Amino acid sequence: MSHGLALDHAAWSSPWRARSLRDKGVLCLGLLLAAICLPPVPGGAAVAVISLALLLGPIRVGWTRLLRIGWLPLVSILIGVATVAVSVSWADGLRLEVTDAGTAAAVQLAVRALAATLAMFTLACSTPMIDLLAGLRRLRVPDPLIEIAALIYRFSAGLLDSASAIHAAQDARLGFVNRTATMRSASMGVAALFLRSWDRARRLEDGLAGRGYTDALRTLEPARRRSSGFLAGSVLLLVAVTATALSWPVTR
Amino acid sequence: MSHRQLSAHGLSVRFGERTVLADAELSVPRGGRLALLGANGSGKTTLLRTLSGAVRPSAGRVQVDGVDLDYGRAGLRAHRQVVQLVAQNPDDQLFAADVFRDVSFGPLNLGLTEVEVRARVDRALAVLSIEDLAERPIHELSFGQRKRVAIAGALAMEPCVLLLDEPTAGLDPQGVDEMVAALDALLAADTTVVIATHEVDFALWWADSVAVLRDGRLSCGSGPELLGDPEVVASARLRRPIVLQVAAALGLAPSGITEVSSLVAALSPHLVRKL
Amino acid sequence: MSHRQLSAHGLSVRFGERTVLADAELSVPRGGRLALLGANGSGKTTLLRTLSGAVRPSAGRVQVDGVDLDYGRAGLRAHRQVVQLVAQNPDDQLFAADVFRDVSFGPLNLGLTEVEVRARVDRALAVLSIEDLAERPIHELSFGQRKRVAIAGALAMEPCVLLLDEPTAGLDPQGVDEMVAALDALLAADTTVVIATHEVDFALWWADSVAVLRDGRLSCGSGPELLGDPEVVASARLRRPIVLQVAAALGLAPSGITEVSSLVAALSPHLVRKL
Amino acid sequence: MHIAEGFLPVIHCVAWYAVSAPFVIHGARKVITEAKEHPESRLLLAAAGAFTFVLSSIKLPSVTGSSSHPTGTGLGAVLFRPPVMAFLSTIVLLFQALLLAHGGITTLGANVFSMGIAGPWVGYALWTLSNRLGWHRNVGVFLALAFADLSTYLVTSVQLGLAFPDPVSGLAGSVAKFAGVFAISQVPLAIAEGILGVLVFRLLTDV
Repeated sequence: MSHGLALDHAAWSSPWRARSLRDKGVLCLGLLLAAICLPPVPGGAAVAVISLALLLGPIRVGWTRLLRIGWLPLVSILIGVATVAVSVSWADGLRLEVTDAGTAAAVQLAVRALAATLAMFTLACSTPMIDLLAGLRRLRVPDPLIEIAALIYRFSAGLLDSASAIHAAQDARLGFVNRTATMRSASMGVAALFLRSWDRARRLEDGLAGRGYTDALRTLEPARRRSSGFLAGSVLLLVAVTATALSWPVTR
Repeated sequence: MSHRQLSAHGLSVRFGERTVLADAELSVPRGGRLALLGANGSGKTTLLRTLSGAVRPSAGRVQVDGVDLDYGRAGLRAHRQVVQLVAQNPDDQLFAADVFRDVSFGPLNLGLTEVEVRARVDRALAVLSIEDLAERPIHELSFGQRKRVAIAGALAMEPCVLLLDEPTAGLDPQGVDEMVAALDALLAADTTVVIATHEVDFALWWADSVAVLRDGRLSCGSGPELLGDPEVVASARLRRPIVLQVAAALGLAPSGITEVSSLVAALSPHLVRKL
Repeated sequence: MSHRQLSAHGLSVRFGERTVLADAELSVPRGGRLALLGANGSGKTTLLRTLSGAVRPSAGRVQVDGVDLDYGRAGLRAHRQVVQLVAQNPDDQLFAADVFRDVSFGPLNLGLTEVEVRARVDRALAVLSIEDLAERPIHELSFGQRKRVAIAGALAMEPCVLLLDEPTAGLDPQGVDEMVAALDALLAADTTVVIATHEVDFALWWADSVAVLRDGRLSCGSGPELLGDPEVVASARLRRPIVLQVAAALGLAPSGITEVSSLVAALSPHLVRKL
Repeated sequence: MHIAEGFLPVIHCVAWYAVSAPFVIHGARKVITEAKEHPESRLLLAAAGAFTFVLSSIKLPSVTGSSSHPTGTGLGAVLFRPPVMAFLSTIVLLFQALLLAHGGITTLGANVFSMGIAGPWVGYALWTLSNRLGWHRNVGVFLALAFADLSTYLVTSVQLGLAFPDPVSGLAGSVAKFAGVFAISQVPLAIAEGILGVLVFRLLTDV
């Protein structure tokens, strides 16, 4: 019933879910674009602050959930940033050093990646995957591709539950007690999941035939709230961020 | 929805060597509550699937208002607007991400306009009292809620007859109460309701009439009569409902006894005094 | 298998914001039949998972013979040889291709020799009377058979206490009979059996004692007493067992009434004459 | 192992999108043709996609004792062929980015190239080669899965190296740096994924 994907849960329970994808798309993708296009200071930093304010404010993600969602990208950013910061050379034996150029690049990268990640969160935490797919449909991505993607989303929820149930059952019977047992358990689990996904698809096909399924999985889109005020505000905010970032070296 | 007469005559279904149904006769009472009883593996699901047109019988025929079911594309399409089947496992039927989208699937396949589809979705959700779930993701719903969403999906096709496979299986007492309320709402909306179940206590209480599956054959009749007959329930690999066991142990005739209150009423005259 | 005393003290479990168990106390009677009753979502499964060591409580402790469960690797490993949990859905527990391989999974992980593993598998299959299924592929088995294979898999770990989540859910009367026979065989083999269920009629009849989950808290006692109390069952979102409803409607005290025969026995003196 | 959101400069993002696009579009075309000819294949392709997604989101034990996520694309390439995997991987990577915060939207093009194109093609090539040479199936499966994983990780290292040339030792140094850092987790994982693949194949063909 609950597969515990914190981002998915946040998106479904966000007050912004009812907003139209057009409005959210302009703001969130605009922020993301600003994060990677503008100079990290002050452009990226501004995007990071704005995104954080949106996430904790109107999108209502909450601190604890944000930390739970954010630690994985944070760790991967830190590893990458550290790798950039340290320089290697092997002309006269392997040498590691930290140069000014390397440090500067690393700081810029850290700010940009953090800003972009937070900007991406504004979209991911306010918009369920299925609404994004509906948006892609409107962008003329062919129907069969959208239907397959939507089904992947639906199947994944059940399959994740199965995966954790199988893991718990194997653990209870000491399936991860040593390396040999772990490999055996993992392979049995993966094979069982594969067969289960197949079985699930066949049974659903049967069930859908009774509801008139022939060649398309059409559904009606729920109504979404469009707001020109929201849209105008978003554009204004993005223009302000861009203008400030570009004029920063001049005014300073 | 007007009532239409669904019936089956001389129905036989074989899968390979195995005979699942053998010359089964059934006439579904219009606008009534029919419970189809049988043990697991007795062919209940196959019978429902045959009635819904999903399985083509090896012999015999399914009829609506006396007209044979036509297994061509158009015939099946028309049949699905008369008869809808709700599978035991709601996940075999629910494919969309949220409730609103899922329930809209069937009516869209009927080629209705968006306005009509929306109206049908709203009606189906209202009948099942799950309007508040419309925008919820299906994977976050409880089992009982998913069961009702699956029914809403079938109901949105506005069938005259709704076949439900084990609608109360896995539900706790409160879930059963909610399901009963949903079934009552269906009946009030002029839908004929057929349930397949092995829960004899529930079936006896709920149904107007019952059909018992034994060795691929159907016996139809009143609940107390059929389910109170030790020979019938034994050969169907079922058991007698508890209230009928009590009645039998005390020597009362089963007729009219369907639940605790009717048992108590039948018993009262024979008590020394109100205890 | 010697009997060991499984107990829980001041057990609280929270998932995020939600409190599932709140200060629950439980002492599992050695060698007895305990039924844990609660509605869907009341925390039955969480309680079983906590007792089995799969969920670590936010507060309180699980004990075996008065010794706190140690959540380290070795401690959990030892605990799993004392307590085993069988999930409601057998498909969550069965992942091998055939019955023999599945049941041998646990013993193999214990590092036993092949001879010992075979002996354990044979014993487990024998207790559950499914020796004839040993070589069968799991996907060909019926639901009731799969349920018994899942129990055999847990039993092959030779635990002192077996926790079963909804062992009778989805089974027809014959399946229930077979499950009861399997549980009896477990008890005869000196295993303490705890079942979690919402099937009040079954629990009243089967159990020596019951524990009812209400708002994350446990009330323990005798079946007729607890399940006959309208206030208890209402707050647990359950219903009274049918025989206790009949008893109450006739003004009989619930004590000692657990099934049709004891109800009839309690009733007989009050009848005018044998009907 | 994916490149995190915002990690690549904008020029690199655009370039990798452009490089991946033809492969993904080719795969999508195949999928559409298949879906139109056999409507039921939508459900099976979705099952395959969900399986890949779930596989990539569960932790695998690796031989050093650490655990990490398998790519699962080698298995997919052998079962469903690389063009289909290019499409399915794109969706899986999009889901990973937005549901697991693993990868990103701006870096999607680059990640699709390493995980959805390079990995599956390398894995498939080795699988085909092994079959041509008449090697045992287990060898082919092991090579396909292990090298699909390894090539994904090497391509990612090159992508990162190109974006962040080392101020001291240039491109070669930066690629070596990233390859070295990720080798700690990825080499054992690739071996584990290869072994796992052999075991899974055996279980699946037993049934």
